[in-house]
Amino acid sequence: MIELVWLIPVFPFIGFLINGLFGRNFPEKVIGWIGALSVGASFVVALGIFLELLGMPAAQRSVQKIVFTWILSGDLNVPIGFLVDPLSMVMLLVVTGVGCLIHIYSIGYMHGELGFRRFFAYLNLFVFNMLILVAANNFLLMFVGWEGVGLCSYLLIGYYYEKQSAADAGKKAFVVNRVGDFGFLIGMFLIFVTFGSLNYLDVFPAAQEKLTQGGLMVTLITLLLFVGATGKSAQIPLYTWLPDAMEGPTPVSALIHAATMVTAGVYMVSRCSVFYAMAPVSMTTVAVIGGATALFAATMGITQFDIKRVLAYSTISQLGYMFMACGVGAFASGIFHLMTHAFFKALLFLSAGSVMHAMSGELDMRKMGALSKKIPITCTVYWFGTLAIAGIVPFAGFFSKDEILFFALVRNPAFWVLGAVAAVMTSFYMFRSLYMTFYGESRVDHETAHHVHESPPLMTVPLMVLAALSLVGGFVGVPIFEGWHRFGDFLAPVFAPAKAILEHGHHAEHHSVTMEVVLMAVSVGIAVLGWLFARWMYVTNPSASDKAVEKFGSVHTLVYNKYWMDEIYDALFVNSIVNFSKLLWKYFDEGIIDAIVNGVGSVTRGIGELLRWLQTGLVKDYAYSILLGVLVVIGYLVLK
Amino acid sequence: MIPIPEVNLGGILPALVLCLAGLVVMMLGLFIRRGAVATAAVVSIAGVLIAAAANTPLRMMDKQAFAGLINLDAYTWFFNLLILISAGLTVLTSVRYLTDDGLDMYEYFVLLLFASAGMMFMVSANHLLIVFVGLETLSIAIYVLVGILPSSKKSKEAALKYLLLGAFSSAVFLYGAALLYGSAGSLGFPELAKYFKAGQISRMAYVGMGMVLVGFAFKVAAVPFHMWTPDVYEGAPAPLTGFMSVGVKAAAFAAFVRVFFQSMLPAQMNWIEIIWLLAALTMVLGNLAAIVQDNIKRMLAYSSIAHAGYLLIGMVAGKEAGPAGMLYYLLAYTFTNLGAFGVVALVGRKGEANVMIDDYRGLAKTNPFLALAMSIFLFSLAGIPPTAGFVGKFTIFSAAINAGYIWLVVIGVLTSAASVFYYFRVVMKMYMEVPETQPAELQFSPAMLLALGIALVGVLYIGVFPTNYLNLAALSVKPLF
Amino acid sequence: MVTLQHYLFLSAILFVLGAVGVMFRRNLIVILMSLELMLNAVNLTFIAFSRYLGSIEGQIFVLFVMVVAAAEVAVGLAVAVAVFRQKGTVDVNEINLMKW
Amino acid sequence: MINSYLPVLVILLVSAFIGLAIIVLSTVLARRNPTPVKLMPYECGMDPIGGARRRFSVRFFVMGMLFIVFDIELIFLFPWTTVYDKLHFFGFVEMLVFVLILLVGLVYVWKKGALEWE
Repeated sequence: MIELVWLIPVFPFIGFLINGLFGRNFPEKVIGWIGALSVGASFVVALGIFLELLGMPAAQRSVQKIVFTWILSGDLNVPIGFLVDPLSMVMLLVVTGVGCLIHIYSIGYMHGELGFRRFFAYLNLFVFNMLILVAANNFLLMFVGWEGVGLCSYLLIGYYYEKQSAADAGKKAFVVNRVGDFGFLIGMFLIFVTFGSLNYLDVFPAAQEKLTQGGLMVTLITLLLFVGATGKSAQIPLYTWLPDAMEGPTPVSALIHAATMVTAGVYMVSRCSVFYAMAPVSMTTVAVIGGATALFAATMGITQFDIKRVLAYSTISQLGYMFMACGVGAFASGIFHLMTHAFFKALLFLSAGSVMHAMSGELDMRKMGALSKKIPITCTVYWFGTLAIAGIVPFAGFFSKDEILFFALVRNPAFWVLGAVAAVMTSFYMFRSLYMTFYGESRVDHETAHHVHESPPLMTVPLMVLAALSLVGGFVGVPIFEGWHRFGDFLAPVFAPAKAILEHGHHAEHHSVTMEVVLMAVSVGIAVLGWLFARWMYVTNPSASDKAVEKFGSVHTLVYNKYWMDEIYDALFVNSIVNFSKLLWKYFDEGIIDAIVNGVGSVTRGIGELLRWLQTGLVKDYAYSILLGVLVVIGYLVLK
Repeated sequence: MIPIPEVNLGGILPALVLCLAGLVVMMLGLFIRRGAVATAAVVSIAGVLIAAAANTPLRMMDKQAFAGLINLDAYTWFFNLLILISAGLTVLTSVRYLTDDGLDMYEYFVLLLFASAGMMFMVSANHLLIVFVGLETLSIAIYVLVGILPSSKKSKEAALKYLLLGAFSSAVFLYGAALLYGSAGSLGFPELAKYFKAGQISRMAYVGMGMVLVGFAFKVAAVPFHMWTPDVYEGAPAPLTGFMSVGVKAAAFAAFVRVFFQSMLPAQMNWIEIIWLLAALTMVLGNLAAIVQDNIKRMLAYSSIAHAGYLLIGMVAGKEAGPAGMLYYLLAYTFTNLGAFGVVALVGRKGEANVMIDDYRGLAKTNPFLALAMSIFLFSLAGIPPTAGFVGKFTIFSAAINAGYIWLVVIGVLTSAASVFYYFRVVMKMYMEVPETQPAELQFSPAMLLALGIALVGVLYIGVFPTNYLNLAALSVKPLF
Repeated sequence: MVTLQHYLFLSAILFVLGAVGVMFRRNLIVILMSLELMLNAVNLTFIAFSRYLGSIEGQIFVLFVMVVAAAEVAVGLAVAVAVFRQKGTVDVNEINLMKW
Repeated sequence: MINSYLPVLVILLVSAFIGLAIIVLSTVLARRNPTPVKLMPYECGMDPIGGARRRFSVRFFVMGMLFIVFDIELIFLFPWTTVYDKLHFFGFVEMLVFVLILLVGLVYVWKKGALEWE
């Protein structure tokens, strides 16, 4: 079965080709099912491989299949192949499994949309690229997938391109991600310089031989890779694109901007766990950024009224948790949370989609309320998702989040505090969204109220499956009892080298079971606290929220406007890049000058004043430039 | 009786075939009343194919001909092939263009063939005189081609600018050649190599070398000798712009590399830093300036400047890997850019009325295949895998890293990441925007479709299966060392 | 006694004069003449070296340069005529339709 | 040494003789019917008196261009003549090919009508 690993990405690609090139006259149902079944087929293959992998001894669960040699020339050898090991296996299952469910859901959700075929073609292309990303056996192929998922992401964010905000959001995602990709590319080149190869199986085992523990090179590589990860996984400072990405259709938000693509950064960092283990500075950076993002995004989640934006900020926050886990050396916990998060966040987004479906596209929670009776299934599954993300026993999120908090405490209590505070907030804003949407008084327009209806089975069945997974998904990683943490044991071989490095010199610290139990109780307590607070504010005492706004007026405004982060970013980076080159290369109207002057400052202005005369269109100036070049070249050669 | 040197017409047969085809087209055009353009195109394509056939034996050769003036080796073979590919594709993309606008300009093909023949002499030269003659044959033909659009002011202006600056840079090149001649006593590459190897290099020779370098840098459009490029590319007919950015650039690079590696390698320490600087400036400026362009031809012009910068990295990297990377890169670039300019010519419609980037809005809706093809060409230009452009950049960058030029590669990676902005802008326009007015239907011709198809297959095929082509490139640079 | 240096010096001066002419003259025809001056300066250098080195190569080069220069001027004049017909001027400073 | 310049002297003498003979003969034999136009100094068809900045027909340029291009090819004939007797048939064929190519150019120019004044 492992031989067939190449089939996994091939199926969605075939789906893409069929729908993209020939699907013009197919009926919707055919297009949709081609899309869903192609991913489903991949899931079946992945499942088969998974079972086979389980049957193998733990130490041998890492199989590389070279499909063909892409580049073989001189000292350059880039074989294209797939690496099947527990880590990639988890990712493959999550991507195909959740992906398949979301595809099925989309058949119902996108029914009647104008670009139905385009949507499924892009979605399949996305799955293909994502599978390439996670199954690749070398950095280069991973980069292929990395760019590919990015492309699909931009295209799908801008899916409703008639809407200016959607097109802008697509562009924004693109621009921000490019910043991250610089890091990835340069990091990749440094790896190539150091190891002469990009293949995981050549690079990681040789890490300790070619790099020095805590050395400059390994720190540089890991930090650069992490820059890439912050872009793709929406961490501080490159997170601004993700909330805007909610302009895309909801299934896209669920699949790409919650469950799979944005976790690519976490996957990449975990994949390079050996490198990170060797670079303590980078580890700390990852943990700090992750923790800070978890908290920062959670505070912004509290104030949003757009249900999808709440979920978007919660995604950023949860991704922060995952990075914090990696940063404190608990890579397996990060991946564990990645998986459970994929379940419950996909669930939440899809149920939000279901709400939208019922509400004729309304997203503002202030215009909802008391929907629990009208769309009971959606309401129930939303409960499941909320309980899971809040970390209430025994839902999936509890196990993974608790584990991260535990390791954070072991490493440094400060991280635990960050995580715990964020957890309170998470619980609060999620229950807030739950109550605002489904309970309290109805604030729905009369117009809309008439049409409120439960979604068709095509949508609710995937929801129920995901709800079940959110409930039981955590039981693969039960702590305390020896051997019950199946998930951790499964992943252990992948992270063993990193663990060995991290524990080198330290004794594996033993923690009492009591402490673990206490911590668990605390984290559940935290979650319940947030829950109760939300309940008090939005159900028991609805006017409290308004009072709170009054009381913390200025703070609330600040937070509500997302700390004006977007504006600051635009001013600092995006505009200055574009305007800088405009200044250099174009006469521009008076209006733009002001904008540039603000952004770039007097030094560049001086240079710009000199350089703007360059491309004058006059032959004599061009000749002058040539002559100047000649003089410089000759001068250099003569004086040297 | 003067001993007559060996005359190896077989060796220069590809160029001769092209010349002959040119003359035939010239005469045919005079005597055919109607459909001169179509006939000319057919004859040109036939000439290109025959020349390609005549070119094959060169691959196995490694010798000089005509008293050591001409090199017949794998390097010549490779570039001859590249020139023929670009000439052939350009003929295909031009046909519609020339009939569309009611031009009956079969001379276009004559000049194209002559220019290609000139390039072939240039790449096979073993003497600076041949480089010069080839260079000028090609340049003069291109000057006329650039200005061939009778009613376009821009076309005339472009021709004028190119001619004046081209002649200016030729003069600089020649002066350099004269100084080298004075130092080395001969301009044959072996003699020059001997002179540089001897180690007694005079100041005058250095100055000469610098000026020759400038002459080449002008032709490949390296900063600061690039300023003609945007104007000329904007004004010239779109298919020809493609040819200039690919064929002319390849020929210029071929001669550049041949001259500097075959005859001036011992002085490498002196020229390598200059080229380092040129490469860095070219990449930065080309990419920065491209970001703010609104005209797609101008944007692609700056992009082609930027690509010259990447290619120069290959020269800096040196050894065998650097030039080999350049050869592969040029091959990839040939398919990519000719495809892109083919699309530009097609979308430009009659009289190049639609050459702004905004004119690509909504193309994905009206012509999904064309939009997909253009996207792939642009991805390849941006160096996004799995296209040929990516492999090209990757090989050149890794050659440079192996040679220790890490900072240059960092600049390269950063600028090429920045370049994605402007390439993607076009993709975004095609896929994510709607045109304000419904544009006229596109007029596909079979020739254009064939050309785009070949270019597309080329980009993808040598991108996905690059190994053979990389090895071919490595094999082709062997004769230089 | 006229030495090689004299010739080289003269041709260098001519070359620079030509280059200056290209940059500072406005009339297209005069610019073409300046270019010719540059090329002929090069020719002078070649001839001088050829004489000095006793090698004929330089003279052969000069023949080719002359032919090429003639062809270039012919094309240059043709383009100048075409530009003049369209714009009514041969002042290069007014020929800047394309810039930036 | 001196002997080798003898042909030059002969040429000089012969040409001087022919030139003088034509002038003398025409003054002696020609009928005189002077008109103002005929009395003007000859300047290639241009009016010799008037502003020097007067525009003249673009035809001059076309003719000039064609003249330059074909004229300059002579430059290759000169070195050829000096060694012609040593090149034998090979040299002849080479130059024939060269001239034929020029001929193609001439035919093109002719057919295109570039040699017509109007």
